[in-house]
Amino acid sequence: MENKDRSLEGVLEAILFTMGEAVSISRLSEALDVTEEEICSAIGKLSDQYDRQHRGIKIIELEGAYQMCTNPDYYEDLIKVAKTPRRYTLTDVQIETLSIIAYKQPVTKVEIENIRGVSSDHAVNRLVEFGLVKEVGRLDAPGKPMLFGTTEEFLRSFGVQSLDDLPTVNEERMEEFKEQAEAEVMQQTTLADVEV
Amino acid sequence: MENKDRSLEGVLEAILFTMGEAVSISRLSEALDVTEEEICSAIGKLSDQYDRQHRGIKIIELEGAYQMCTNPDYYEDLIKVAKTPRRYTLTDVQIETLSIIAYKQPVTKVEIENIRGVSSDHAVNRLVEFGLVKEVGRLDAPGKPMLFGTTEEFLRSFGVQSLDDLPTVNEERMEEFKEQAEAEVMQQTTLADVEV
Amino acid sequence: MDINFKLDAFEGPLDLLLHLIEKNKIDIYDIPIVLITEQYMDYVGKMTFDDLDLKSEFLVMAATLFDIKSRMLLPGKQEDEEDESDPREELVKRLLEYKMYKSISYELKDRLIDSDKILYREASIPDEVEQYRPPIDIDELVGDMDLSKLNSVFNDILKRCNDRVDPIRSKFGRIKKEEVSMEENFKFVEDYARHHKTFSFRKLFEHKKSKVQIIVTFLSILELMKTSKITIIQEELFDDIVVTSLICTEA
Repeated sequence: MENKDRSLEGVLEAILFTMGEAVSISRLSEALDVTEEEICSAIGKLSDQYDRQHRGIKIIELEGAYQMCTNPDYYEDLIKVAKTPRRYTLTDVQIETLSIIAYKQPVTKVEIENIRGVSSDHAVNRLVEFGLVKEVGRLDAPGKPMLFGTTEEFLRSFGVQSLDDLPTVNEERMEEFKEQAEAEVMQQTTLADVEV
Repeated sequence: MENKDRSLEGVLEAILFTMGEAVSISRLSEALDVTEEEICSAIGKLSDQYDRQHRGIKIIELEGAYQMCTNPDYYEDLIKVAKTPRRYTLTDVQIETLSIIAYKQPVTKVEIENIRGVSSDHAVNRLVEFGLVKEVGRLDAPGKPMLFGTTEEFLRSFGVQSLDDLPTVNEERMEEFKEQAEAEVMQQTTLADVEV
Repeated sequence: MDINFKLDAFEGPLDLLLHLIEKNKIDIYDIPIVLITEQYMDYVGKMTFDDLDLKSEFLVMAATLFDIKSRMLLPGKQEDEEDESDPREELVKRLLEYKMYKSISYELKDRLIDSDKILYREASIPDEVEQYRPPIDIDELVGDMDLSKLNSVFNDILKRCNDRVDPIRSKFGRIKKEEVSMEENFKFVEDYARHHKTFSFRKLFEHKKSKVQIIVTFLSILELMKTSKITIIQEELFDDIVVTSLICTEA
């Protein structure tokens, strides 16, 4: 590796370019006999360099894996030559269902249904077809219902680096809402007592 | 195109990256509405930059077309990732074949086959490839079949000083088997007499 | 009421309720249940349902609303049970949760649009890499094999090899079709008798190994005895049978 003509950055660039798909940090670390920290640091340097130089390529992180892709800034010019791989169009219902799965995973269809208030069977099935959602196991409960979770394709399609990268602020806010709601509900109850 | 955050080099890089195949200069010129000279000059700059920075990727020209490919300097490292390192161990068939060669050497493929009862051609060839077995001569018989024996590498890896160190096969027991078998044939014959 | 609103655009009862809350600028924590129930029923009444399941889900929510309404109208209940919470609480929780996922889904939708501008590439593994064969590591290859294991493997093979010639064991599971013709064999024995005045029964089997062949030959001998072409003598049990031919043409 410590050849003057070669660098870890170059190696990683060559690998990510060649492989096309997302390559996990652990696989890179193992194959190249370099610590995961060194891999991450080299990828960081490479990424910074790409940004600084307004390169046509960039590296995205997907749940402990790296993948090389085009810089979205060049999209307009890019589609003049390359075809847009229009993967799928998602309906509002599907995106709604997907966001529940993303946050609640692993989750059963019944749980999704309880949150949405309507049957979500069809939406879940379509999401599985699109490769955005997959069966991740079975719940240890009567009937052994299937548990669903999101896929790497989901992370890629939604530009989410990791599940932790999902808009967590909202969830925290949600907790606040709940506490707030409860407090207010208590207050309301008292008021209601008075009113009624 | 003349955005400070974007450059012709970046566009070309993005296009060549995602297309994979070679893209003709004329097509690039037409799609991007830029002269062919400008395309070539931008590709030249990009190429030089790749070379100078010992990048993992490079651009090659093929009859008026450009293609992005992996820098061969990194093939060695690429192999480590692309070729998932498989742990090789001897298969049961190979071990069996090896034991026959070790004990019966020098031995022909036909003899090995007779002992194992199945064709051992492939196994013998693999053992030769592995350097555990080698051709040690030809049998003075029709067709001059090759004779195989074990190599020094075999002795070394099995921790054997010399072939005499090989544990002796229980030839006596083998003889017993044979006699037993013959006795049984006779008995069968007698039984047959009685039955008929 | 906004009649022009796309009535069927609601994904479900929660979606409709959220719409009503927003439309009326109601505090979600203090839903005027009478008003909302009224408006809800109004909407549901105007909706057309292709999907009966969906309709029933809207109706289940209607029942929930009526239940809450009636519970809120019952005075004095809260006094008996101090900890009894607001009948609306459960609904508020569900609405809040649903609202959160709905807002997240908008955010995800934006992300989807953004990431649609990113293109990827297919793997392109160079031939040199594709065709590469790893060098052989003999020690790894040999693994935990050692001489004694190799020896036992060899002994097993020899044993197996023997089993193949063992008449009893080889019969198990291995049925070999043998071309034994009774007629041919009979002719052979008869012919033999024509050319040999006396001969050993055992000698007849010199080149016949299989059980079937032995039986067939024995049957031939019996047949020749029956037709008085030969006589046999056996001195002792298990002794060789001496055959004397009565049809021998040779001196």
